[in-house]
Amino acid sequence: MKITILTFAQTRTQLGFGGKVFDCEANETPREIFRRVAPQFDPGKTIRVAVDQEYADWDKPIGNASEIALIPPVSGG
Amino acid sequence: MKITILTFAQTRTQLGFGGKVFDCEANETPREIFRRVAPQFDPGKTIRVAVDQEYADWDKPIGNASEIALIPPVSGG
Amino acid sequence: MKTKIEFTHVPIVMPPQSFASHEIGAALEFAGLVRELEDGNKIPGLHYEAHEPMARKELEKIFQELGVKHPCEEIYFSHRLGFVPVGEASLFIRINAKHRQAALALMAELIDRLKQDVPIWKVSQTC
Amino acid sequence: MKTKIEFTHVPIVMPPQSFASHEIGAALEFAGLVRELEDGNKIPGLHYEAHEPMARKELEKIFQELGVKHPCEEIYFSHRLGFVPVGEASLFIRINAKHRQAALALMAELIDRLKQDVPIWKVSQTC
Repeated sequence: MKITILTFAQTRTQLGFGGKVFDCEANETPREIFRRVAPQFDPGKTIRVAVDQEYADWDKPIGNASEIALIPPVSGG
Repeated sequence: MKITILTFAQTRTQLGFGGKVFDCEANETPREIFRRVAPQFDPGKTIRVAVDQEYADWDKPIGNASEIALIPPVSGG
Repeated sequence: MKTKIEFTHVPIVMPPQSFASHEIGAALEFAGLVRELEDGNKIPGLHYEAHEPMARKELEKIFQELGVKHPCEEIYFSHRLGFVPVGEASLFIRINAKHRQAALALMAELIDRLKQDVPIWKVSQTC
Repeated sequence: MKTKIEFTHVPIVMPPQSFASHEIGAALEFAGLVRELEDGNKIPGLHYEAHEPMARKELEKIFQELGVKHPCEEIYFSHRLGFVPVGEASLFIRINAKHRQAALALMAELIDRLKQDVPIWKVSQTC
């Protein structure tokens, strides 16, 4: 299956792309996918992950999701 | 000396005037003045008094003040 | 802190915003409108009256006191007097501040204090 | 509760007020402006970006949640994206409610939640 990965703010700089499509499996977790496609990237404790536009668990399989987004600390307003 | 007495909202209805000048003495308190000029009027616990446009004590002599106002519970806004 | 107080017998017209400095990060405006139901009865509007010079003095005191707790740059305060029809504003307050927290806290406490201590009265039609 | 969310790449223009009912007693508006000093440095403005579809979903969730605690009639929310020069609004929120307390509480909590959970970022010029 295919997954779209979106990055924002400093994570876009860190990963070098804003949005890109990757191959993945339904039983992979966001953490596993990022380890595979961006081995140098460490989400640390401050970067959250959203799966299909909802905050999600780094260690829960993505199922049939079509989008993963990296959500660094937000600063709107 | 002369004192202007101002009334507002329901106190204007109760006393029958909005503003009126009375004779008084510097050692009279607001309570004494109202007892004299409006014997039927009872400020109760909710009506405050202002002397020269500052909230004041019903039982403190007015000194050389020129205005006393009855301040029923306010309801601006 | 720059402050301005107005009482008007005609509909309140908000002055256009003009920010005193580039350090204002929060502009907060409140309008209090006359509602159609007063104690469950339909009304055409409310009459407001004030001891205007005393109201100005009380407001200035409240502004100074609250401005210490919640530093803000500007307060513009306007209250309508006389008859105010349903749906129109009896009160308009604008607060400009560096930070939203101060503006929001000052706004909330200012309206509370207004309703406690500032000699303005609404008088229902039947009075 | 009527809600509307807008993201715009041009200056925010407040829609004119039109009160849904004669039971609205409080109209509260907040504008967040870009300040000249960011971490002590003079800046020409800020760039904003968002995960817009997710931001809309998060905002709707927050509106529903806060609307239960603080019943209000209408929320209009607009956030500017792209470059926002100093002195201009990056954020505009209007809340209309029966009572001021609900409007003020919802405004304060909404902005707090925005800054915690809604995927919008300000990016300083040097990025």
